[in-house]
Parts: sequence; C-alpha cells; structure tokens
Amino acid sequence: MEGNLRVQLAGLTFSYPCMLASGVLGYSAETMQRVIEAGAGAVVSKSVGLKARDGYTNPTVFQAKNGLINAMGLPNPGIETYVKEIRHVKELICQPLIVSIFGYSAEDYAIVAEKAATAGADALELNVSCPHVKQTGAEIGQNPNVLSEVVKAVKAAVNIPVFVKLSPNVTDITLLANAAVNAGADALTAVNTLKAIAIDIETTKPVLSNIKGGLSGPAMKNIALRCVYDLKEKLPNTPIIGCGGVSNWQDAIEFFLAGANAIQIGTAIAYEGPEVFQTINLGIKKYLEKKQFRSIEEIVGLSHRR
Amino acid sequence: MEGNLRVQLAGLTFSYPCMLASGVLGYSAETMQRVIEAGAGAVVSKSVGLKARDGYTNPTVFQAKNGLINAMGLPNPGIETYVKEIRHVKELICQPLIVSIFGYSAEDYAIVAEKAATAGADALELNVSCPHVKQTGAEIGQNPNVLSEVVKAVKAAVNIPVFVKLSPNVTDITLLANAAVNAGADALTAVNTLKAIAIDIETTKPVLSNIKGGLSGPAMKNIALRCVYDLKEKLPNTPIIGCGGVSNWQDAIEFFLAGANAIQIGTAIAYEGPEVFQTINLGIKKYLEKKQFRSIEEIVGLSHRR
Amino acid sequence: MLDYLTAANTLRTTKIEQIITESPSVKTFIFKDKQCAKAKPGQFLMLWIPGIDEIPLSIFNATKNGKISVSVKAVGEATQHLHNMKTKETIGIRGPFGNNFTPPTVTQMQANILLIGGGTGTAPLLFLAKTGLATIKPKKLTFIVGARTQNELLFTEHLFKICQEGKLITTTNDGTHGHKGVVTEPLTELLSQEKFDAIYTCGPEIMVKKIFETTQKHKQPLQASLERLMRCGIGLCGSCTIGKYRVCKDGPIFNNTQLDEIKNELGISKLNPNGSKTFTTNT
Amino acid sequence: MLDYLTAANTLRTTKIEQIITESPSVKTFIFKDKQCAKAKPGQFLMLWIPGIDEIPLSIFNATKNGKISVSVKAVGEATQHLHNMKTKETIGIRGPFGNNFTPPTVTQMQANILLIGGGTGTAPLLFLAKTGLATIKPKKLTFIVGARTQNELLFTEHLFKICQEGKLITTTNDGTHGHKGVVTEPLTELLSQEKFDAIYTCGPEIMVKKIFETTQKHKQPLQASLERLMRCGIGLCGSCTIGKYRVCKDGPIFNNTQLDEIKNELGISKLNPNGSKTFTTNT
Ligand SMILES: Cc1cc2nc3c(=O)[nH]c(=O)nc-3n(C[C@H](O)[C@H](O)[C@H](O)COP(=O)(O)OP(=O)(O)OC[C@H]3O[C@@H](n4cnc5c(N)ncnc54)[C@H](O)[C@@H]3O)c2cc1C
Ligand SMILES: Cc1cc2nc3c(=O)[nH]c(=O)nc-3n(C[C@H](O)[C@H](O)[C@H](O)COP(=O)(O)OP(=O)(O)OC[C@H]3O[C@@H](n4cnc5c(N)ncnc54)[C@H](O)[C@@H]3O)c2cc1C
Ligand SMILES: Cc1cc2nc3c(=O)[nH]c(=O)nc-3n(C[C@H](O)[C@H](O)[C@H](O)COP(=O)(O)O)c2cc1C
Ligand SMILES: Cc1cc2nc3c(=O)[nH]c(=O)nc-3n(C[C@H](O)[C@H](O)[C@H](O)COP(=O)(O)O)c2cc1C
Ligand code: FES
Ligand code: FES
Repeated sequence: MEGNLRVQLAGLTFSYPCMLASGVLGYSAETMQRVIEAGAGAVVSKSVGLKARDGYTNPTVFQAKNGLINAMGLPNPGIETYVKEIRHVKELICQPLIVSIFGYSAEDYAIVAEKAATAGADALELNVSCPHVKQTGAEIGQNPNVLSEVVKAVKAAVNIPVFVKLSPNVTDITLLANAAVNAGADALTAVNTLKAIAIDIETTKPVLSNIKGGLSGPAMKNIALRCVYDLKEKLPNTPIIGCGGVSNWQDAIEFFLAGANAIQIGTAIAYEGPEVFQTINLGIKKYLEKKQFRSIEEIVGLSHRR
Repeated sequence: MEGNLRVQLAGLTFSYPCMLASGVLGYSAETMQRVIEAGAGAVVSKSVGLKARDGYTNPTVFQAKNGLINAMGLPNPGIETYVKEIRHVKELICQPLIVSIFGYSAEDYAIVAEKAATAGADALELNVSCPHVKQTGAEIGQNPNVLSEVVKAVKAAVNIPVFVKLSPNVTDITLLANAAVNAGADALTAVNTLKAIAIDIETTKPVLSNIKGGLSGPAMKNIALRCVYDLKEKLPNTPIIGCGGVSNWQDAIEFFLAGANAIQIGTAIAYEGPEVFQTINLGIKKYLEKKQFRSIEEIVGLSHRR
Repeated sequence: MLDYLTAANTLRTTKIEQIITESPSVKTFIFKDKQCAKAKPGQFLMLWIPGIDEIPLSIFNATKNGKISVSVKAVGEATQHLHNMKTKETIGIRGPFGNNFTPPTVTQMQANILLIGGGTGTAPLLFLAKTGLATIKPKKLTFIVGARTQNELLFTEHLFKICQEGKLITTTNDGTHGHKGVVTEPLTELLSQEKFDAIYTCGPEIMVKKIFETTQKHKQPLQASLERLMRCGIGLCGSCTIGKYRVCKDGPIFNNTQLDEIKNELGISKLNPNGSKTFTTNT
Repeated sequence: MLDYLTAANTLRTTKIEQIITESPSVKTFIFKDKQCAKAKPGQFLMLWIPGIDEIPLSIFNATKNGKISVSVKAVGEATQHLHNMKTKETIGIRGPFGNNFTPPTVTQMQANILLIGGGTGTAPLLFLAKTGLATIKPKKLTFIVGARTQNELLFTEHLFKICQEGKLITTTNDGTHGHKGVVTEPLTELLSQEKFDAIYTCGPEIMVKKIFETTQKHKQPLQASLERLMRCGIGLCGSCTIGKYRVCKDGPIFNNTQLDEIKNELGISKLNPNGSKTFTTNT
C-alpha cells in the first residue's frame, strides 16, 4: 500500500503520512511498535523532561462532548531512564522515532535534546505548548523571545531535525511560528490542545484534579485546521505537521489541503483503536486515486489556490 | 416563574439570566419580542456600525461537527437607520435592550454608542472581537491599548452601562479584560467565536465565501467556560456574562459555577428554537430548588471554592 | 438531539446527474442526496455553487432512490452560474430545511383541493400533488398556473398528467395560453362558486399577497410558501425575518392566521442584505 | 460512531444507595447507573471520588433495574476515602470499559467450568457465574477462592448459593478455613484429574501468574483479569500498558496466547506513574 502515501519532511521520509501524537500510548516500545504495525508513519514519544514526573492525580481526563479534556501533568520517567526506551524502540521499529521533549529553561531543553539524540531519536519535537503545566509549555510557547532562545539552544545541541509544537492558545500563531523558524526549527507541529475546563454541576467543582486542562479531539478540528491554514499562508515554505481532532480520512485530507505535509493523531485512538491509522491510510489512498493525484505532496496547501 | 431567576448586573435587572447573543435573530423588533416572550432576560442586538454593510456573500455559515462556523461579515443597516429599530424595540419589550456596536476607530465607536444610547438602548456591548472582519474586532480586542482607548471613548460618550465582548483568540484573556475594566467597562461578555475554517475535500476549497470564520456552539463550550473561569479568578469583582456553546440548563449552571453572572445564547437557537430559553430557565429553577439555593447569585463562581 | 441535528445537516457535495431545460429561463437539475430524499413537499435545500454562492431552492421532487430535483430560474449571478453548469459538475447541499405543506384533515377521497403556482413556484406544488396528498386521496384537484407568456408556462407535461381527473387552468398575461390575465382572476371566480378543503400557493410574493386577500375574503384555508433573502437557512442569522417569523425555520409555509399577522410586510417590504427594510414597488 | 462513544461515556454523578461491609477491609457499594447496567462480567468502571481521585473498579453486579455494585478493598487514600463515605453521598461514574469474560463455545449443559478468585477479584467471577454463563448453562462449576484468613473470605453467602450444584474450594494461608495454603495447590490437583472448557481468574497478579503457568503446563484455556495503574481508562494515555496491550482497552481480560506474549512482565514488572518500569519483589 505504501506507494503514493509516502511523505518527506525536514529530511526525513515517512512511509505513511499519519504519526502518533505525543502523549498518547507513547511510553513503551511495544505499544509504539504496535502503532507502527497499524499503519503509522512515525511515532512521537510522550514528552520527556530532565527529571521524572508522576503527573497529576486522577481525574486526568474528562470525556467532553465530542472531545477530551486532559491534564496528565506531563508524567514521564525523565530522560536518563527514557534513553533505554529510546534504544529499545529503535531496535523494534524502522520508522522514524520523534522524541518529544519539554523543559523549564533553554538549558533543560538542550540537555534532554542531546541525550535523546544520542540515544537514537530520528527527530525531536519541542513541546512548548502544554497548556496545563506551569513554567513550561504555555510560558515558553507563547513568548517569541523565549521560544527563539529554546529553539536555538536545542539546534546547537543536536544534528537531527527539530520540530516545534505550537500552541493554539495565542493571539497570533504565525508570530510564534516565525520566531521558531528563524531560530532554526525544521518543521512546525500545529497544534497542541486548547485551554479548557470541565465543571461538575452536582458537586459544583472542577472535575480534573488539576482544575484546568487541554481540549483535544473532534471539537477542536476546525480550529487546528485554521491554524495550519494561517501558517501555510504566512510561511509557505516551512513543513507543517497538522494535529488536532483528526479522526477519519476526510479530516486528514482537509489538513493536507490546508497546508499540512503530514498529520498526527491522538484522541481518535481512544475510540477507533490503533487501527485508525490503517483506515485513514486507505481512505487517503482512495481519495488520491479517485481525484487522480499522484502523491500527497500534490494536495498540500491546495485550498489556498484561488 | 420569575422569583429566584432574577439577576442583577452593572445596575441592570434581568428577570431571567439568559440573553439573546449578538448577531442571532437580532435585526427586527418583532423577533426580539418573540425571544423575550420565550423567556430571554434581555436581547443583544446584531452588531451595528457607523455605516451600512451588506456582509459577505453566501456561504456565510458552515454546519460543523457539533458547532457552527460563520462569517456573516457584520451585515447591518448602519446606526442612522437602526435607531428607528431601537425605538421600536423599546416600544415592544420592557426587558433590557443591549445594543451591540462595532467600529474601525475609537471615534466610530463613540458616535455609534451615543446614537444608540439616545435612541433608548439600556446598555451597550462593544464587539471588539469579531474574528473575521478586518480592522475591527480582532484588531481592537487583541490589543490592550487600543481596547482601552475604545472603551474610554465610549464611556465618555454615554451614561449607560458598557459591556465589552472579549475574544477567546488571545494569549491571555485576563490582560484584555483588565484593560477593559480599567478603562471603565461595567461588565465583560466572554466570549465571541473561535478562529476556525472549513475546507471541502471534493472541491479542495474553503467553504465560506470569506474563507475564514468563527466557531460557535457546543464544540466551544468548555473553552468559553475556561475563559469565564480564568476571568473570575483574576477579576473576582467584575460582572461576567458567559457566552459560547450553551445549549441546555446544565451548560448554563456550569457557566454560573465558573463565574458568570448571566449568560448569552446564540447557536442553540438554530436547533432548539427560541423555546430554548424557557427550557433552560426551567432547568435552572429546578436545580436551584433541588440544591436549595435561593438565587443564581449564590452559585456564581462556586466552583472556585476549595 | 441538538448535536446530531447539526452534524446531520452538514454540507455535502454531489454531482449534477441530469439537467432538463424547462423554458428559456428555467432549468431543472437532478442529483443524488440521501438526506433530501426524505424531504416533504414545501421544504427547501441550500445549494452551494462552489466559489460563487449558496442559495435556497424548493425541492421539486425527491424519490425513494435518492434522486432530488430543483427547478431554477436564472435571475442573477448565482442562478445564472448554475444554469451554465454541466452534468458531472460538483454542487453542495444542506437540508432539507423548513416546514412543509400539510394535507387537510378530511376523510379519504373527500377533499376538494386547489393549487395555485406562479413560475418556479409551481414546482413544490407539483411535488405536493404527486406525493404529499397521497394520504387523503383528494376527490377533486384544481391547479391554476400562471406565466407571462405561453413558452414560460412550466411543467405542462407533469401538470396534464396530474390533472387527468382534475382541472387545469392556465393564465398568461398576453393571452397566448388559457385565460388572459393573472391567476387571481380565475381564483376569484372559483371561490365564488365552490369551497375548498385546502388551497396551496407558491410564487411571486405579490401574487401570494393577492391570493391571501382573496382567500381571506372568502374565508378559505390557505397555505402559502414565502421567499426571503436567506443566509444560514437554519433559523439563526435573522436574514429571512418577516414579522416575528423566520421564513427558513418557522416557514417557508404559512397559513391564513400567520399571513394575517405579517400582512403589513407581505408583498410590501423586505429585509435588505444589511438588515434594513425596503418597500417593494407594487403595494 | 466516534462522537457518540465519547459523549456517551462522559462522567455522570450518582448517589451511593447502599453500603455492605463484606470483611474488615472490604465494602460493597451499590448505586444506580444506566450505562453500567449494560455491563458484562469482567468489565470495569472508573469511579470518581470528588476532590480525591478516580479509580478503576470491576463491576461486581449489574441488574436490569439499573443497580450497580462494586466491591472495594481499602488499600490507600482513594479506597480509604470511599470506605469513609456514607449513603446519599455523590460519586462519579464513567464506563463500562474494557472487554469481558467470554463463555466457551460448547453445547448447552456440557461445559465444565473453573473459577479462581483472590480477594475482591472474586467479585467479577461471581458476576460471571451468575449471569455471564447463562447461555451455556454449565454442567459443572467449580469455584476456588483464597484469602489470608477466614474472616477475609469474601462473598461466602453468594458463593454457597452459586455452588449449590457445583463445588466450592476455599483456601486460607493460616488454615482457618478450607485448604491451608494458596489457590494454586488445589488447582494443580484439579488439573491433574479433569479437563475444563474454561478457567477464569481474577486476583493478585502474582496469583494470576502462577495460575497461568499451571494452566499452560496442563494446556487448559485460561481467561485472566489483570490490573494496572489506570488513568484515562479509554486506551489513550498508555498508563496501563503491559507488553503491547492496554489493559483498559485490550483487556482487562487476557487469554493464554496473550498472557504468553506478556509473560516477561506478568507478575514481574509494572509501569510507575511516571511511566518507568518497576520490578515487583516476588518473581
Ligand atoms: C425558500 C425559498 C425557496 C426558493 N425556491 C426557488 C426555486 O425553487 N427555484 C428558483 O428558481 N428560485 C427559488 N428561490 C429563489 C432563489 O433562491 C433566488 O432566485 C436566488 O437566490 C437568486 O440568486 P442570484 O444570485 O441568481 O440572484 P441575485 O443576483 O442575488 O438576485 C436576483 C433577484 O433575486 C432576488 N433574490 C436574491 N437572493 C435571494 C434569496 N436568497 N432568496 C430570495 N430571493 C432572492 C433578489 O432580490 C433579486 O430580485 C427560492 C427562495 C427561497 C427563499
Ligand atoms: C481493571 C481494574 C479493576 C479493579 N477492580 C477492583 C475491585 O473490584 N476492587 C478493588 O478493591 N480494587 C480494584 N482494583 C484496584 C483499585 O483500582 C486500586 O486498589 C485503587 O486504585 C487503589 O487506590 P488507592 O488510592 O486507595 O491506593 P493507592 O494509595 O493509590 O495505592 C495502594 C496500592 O494499590 C495499588 N494501586 C494504586 N492505584 C492503582 C490503580 N489505578 N490500579 C491498580 N492498582 C493500583 C498501588 O500500587 C498500591 O500497591 C482494580 C484495578 C483495576 C486496574
Ligand atoms: C491524554 C493526552 C496526553 C497528551 N500528552 C501530550 C504530551 O505529553 N506532549 C504533547 O506535546 N502533547 C500531548 N498531548 C496533545 C496531543 O499530542 C495532541 O496535540 C492533541 O491531543 C490534539 O490532537 P488529537 O485531537 O488528535 O488528540 C496529549 C493529548 C492527550 C489527549
Ligand atoms: C450567525 C452568527 C452571527 C453572529 N454575529 C455576531 C455579531 O454580529 N456580533 C457579535 O458580537 N457576536 C456575533 N456572533 C457571536 C455570538 O454572539 C456568540 O458570541 C457566539 O456565537 C458564541 O455563542 P453560541 O455558541 O451560544 O452561539 C455571531 C454568532 C453567530 C453564530
Ligand atoms: S436564513 Fe438565517 S434565520 Fe433564516
Ligand atoms: S488507562 Fe489510559 S491507556 Fe489504559
């Protein structure tokens, strides 16, 4: 089935255009392998930081209407421990492994980046956009200067492609994107979750233990799509990885048309299982054939043509 | 049924806590009357500017999954013509009429505000947050300095309460809110629609004639709720009117618990009809009784208590 | 349920399968659409002409095999563009929207029914006569159709078939076919002679207004389909307001009582695209 | 359909209606929940203790009148809090989640069934024995239950009722009731004497591991319910991973083939809250 589903991006080749989004099933090598076997073109790991974090107490997930609100709190074993998992993943799969990293300072990012790269990561994704952990994510991904500093530090530390995962919770996403690209980012992942909250009327309390969380899934699709569209408009030559609410092949095509070179899938896995990759691949393939396009590349950004 | 559903806000009294949101059925006095008869505590008019605008060519509305994406383009007859409608509304209804106004400069806003007030508006809502018309809305509501200037100009021109309708498309909504309140805003309406886009895969084109639009309805509920929660946290003494995705009484209660003193309803009218006001009023009333609260005021912001 | 309704009526695309030229200015377009296949006579759809406009059109026919037809008069940019389209080209559809014509509550084979169509307004009435009245099997069916001149008389073949056991009255302004004059003239004559269980009309608003006044005078039950500028089609934007009603959601079909409530606007004023009222020339 | 699934399993609140003390450390909580009323034996729910935690619990019973019960052992903060709650207090529920125990494919009244429960793990097995095996009406049903000491033997009343025509074997570490020792001892004896059409187990992982090894040796079909740290409960967060499986979605019930694939982790290692692996003491 490969053939025309291949995409290239920031020097990497992906047999299939859909990757596993960060934070979803991304702890263990075996699950990543399963996702790859199900048709993912790459996996992005759970976001890893310098030190281990347990994350927040449950509830960490709220199933909202047509979407999910989560505040996991970046649980991760810390990079020292995770390097073993990275090596294990590289033994098991031959598709690209993108390690997602986060930190509280440019130095943090650089150290984690270096270790992840040394252990075998094919690319890094900088999570500068987690909307519910203080002093990382939001604070970094919402300030062009800080973002620029972080990207530069990471680029100086590694020789593999660096993706920057943008936050949709900003006034102008293209400003942040510009800062990232000027600092050397090789591609942009758009986007992380939207700031949200869930309140229970019986107890009159917020549901998540962290109170505030991030919305993912179908509810955010047309917002994420707009981010990709705006990015493609302003930065036509920067590779974009679309993410947010993709749950079927039609959604995937919309993201390509908006300007995404590849996409990531998270929440849909909860409902469709890892098999969602296979189903989406098939749908994209049929669409391309029916419309007589020879590759995904041919439809990237096509909705911008007037 | 009135009794415990009364809310007071910025010196105004509303018999019922749900208002008609701006831009929805807000052209003619007769429809506004109908909405009031259906149980709305107030109506907010369609946003009116200095000069008439025809708005955009159709499609102006896209029915997305669990929400609506619109780019009407602020069609309005211009304030000179609209003052007649304002007078007519005031003859027909005795509930508050809030006139929504927009402009391209502080002067514009002040002129329109003065005329609307003179014609009989009980309050004004400044639309500084329309996400798809250039040089108004977004540009004003996303910049604290410009916003402050506009609010000051309007406050200087009129003696009636001034609400500021905030955009969710900003990095930190509380910053803008602060600017508005410091400039004299009497209440905050949170929020307008979220930046979004709809793309059709068959034609490979954006659907709306304006290409980009704003998302409303259930898909945005937990995002709007978070805006209200954040505002209540930072500005505990400023009245807040919650808006975005309310479609049943449970949603309404969630907004009160998050910190809204009153709410607005738009998109739900498309599915439930104006009768949605009555249904929601009833639900709120039963909730208050069951939980033995004596008024809506008692539950405003309750989710913040630890 | 709210969510399902929204999702259910999202825009979908389909291809034009067949185009029939009905008159120099009217064409019928046939395409597949599952949701509109369930439409009832009087309902309308929103038709998207990609890159151009999205316009409301009455459903002319909906068959069980999922084929839908709409009959369109070229009057401006959108309709002209549609007229220039070819089979296999893509259009978008939302709907069916609005309420529908309802049969009178009478015993089967008892009803005396009158239908009055003007221009493409005849389309939904034909749909009604063919399928919407099946439950009551009218005893007698009279159809009045009007046009400026003979070659603008629409759907004559269908009309003859339907009125095999009924009565067909045509009017043309220039007398090239049937009664010379307008539809209200034969209507007045009929109403002075017989009583109807239901009268249905669709056509230019000024015609509807005259028919309404005539039926009021004779205390006869009317259901009239109205047209207004439409944008959302789902009762939200207020563009189609007439009196306290939204034509897209509370209508497009209105009965005598409702028509009486809006008689100050019917055939008299309209909302402009900017929401202000314009008074139409003939009052 | 995706959307409906999400919406359908959103958190709802309910009130505790009844609390039964089963043993010094175990209580059964009964409450109403429409969705969980459709649960099948082996499935679990996520129970929210407002302000404290949300934890996975096996469904002990689900009746047609919508009453659900869960049987909970106080082991830490969340379970202790739950034990301190009173009737009429509010809890939140999501679920039912996960797969379920399946009856063997045999002719009615032919099956020879074995169930092995440890601690609260006996609860879902009772649910299975009472309702999940109805379609096959087992010829013979043997239940082995184990506990440290007599007063920690759970659900004895239910067990006696169910095993009226079957066989009940109890084990206690201190010999205060039944066989002195652990459940694997009578199991080994049984397996050397008879063949079973299905063996079901739920209990401490180390017990499950031993039972798995024993059934493998005798080539007997096992379905075992596993426990892992759970957060989302819907197969997304990866907290409950064992091998390539998500216990919350691909499990909690696993068969011999699957257990064999994960034997390097079963009873040996677990994911910590931070996602790293810990090796448990007994291997
Ligand atoms: C419920 C409903 C059902 C309709 N059914 C049919 C039908 O079956 N066949 C058919 O040919 N036409 C029908 N129409 C009218 C059709 O929608 C308009 O002719 C069309 O929108 C005009 O678009 P245009 O760009 O070609 O013309 P424009 O250039 O926009 O205008 C040409 C003329 O049409 C009028 N008009 C423009 N837009 C609308 C509109 N949205 N609604 C009503 N009038 C409008 C203008 O006032 C002007 O007089 C219906 C209208 C409604 C509201
Ligand atoms: C599918 C499934 C079904 C279960 N069914 C039942 C049941 O019917 N009755 C019952 O009493 N218990 C059941 N459990 C175990 C129950 O969820 C834990 O006992 C509970 O979460 C412990 O919470 P705590 O805060 O009281 O203890 P903690 O203070 O969190 O921990 C106490 C001990 O329990 C373990 N533990 C903590 N959290 C979990 C968790 N989420 N999953 C598993 N073990 C955990 C810890 O490793 C520790 O050893 C089930 C677990 C799973 C995964
Ligand atoms: C449970 C969960 C955990 C997540 N954890 C992370 C994370 O650790 N790092 C990150 O960059 N994004 C994280 N995300 C965001 C996703 O990678 C993705 O950007 C978002 O969910 C939108 O995509 P989706 O709608 O396909 O899920 C998480 C999302 C979910 C639902
Ligand atoms: C068709 C439509 C038109 C709108 N027009 C306006 C407008 O003119 N001025 C304004 O301030 N908000 C406008 N809005 C935004 C609504 O007032 C409201 O903020 C938003 O729709 C969220 O609420 P809802 O989910 O209840 O619709 C419009 C919304 C819709 C759907
Ligand atoms: S067309 Fe929008 S309300 Fe009727
Ligand atoms: S608990 Fe989240 S994947 Fe199983």
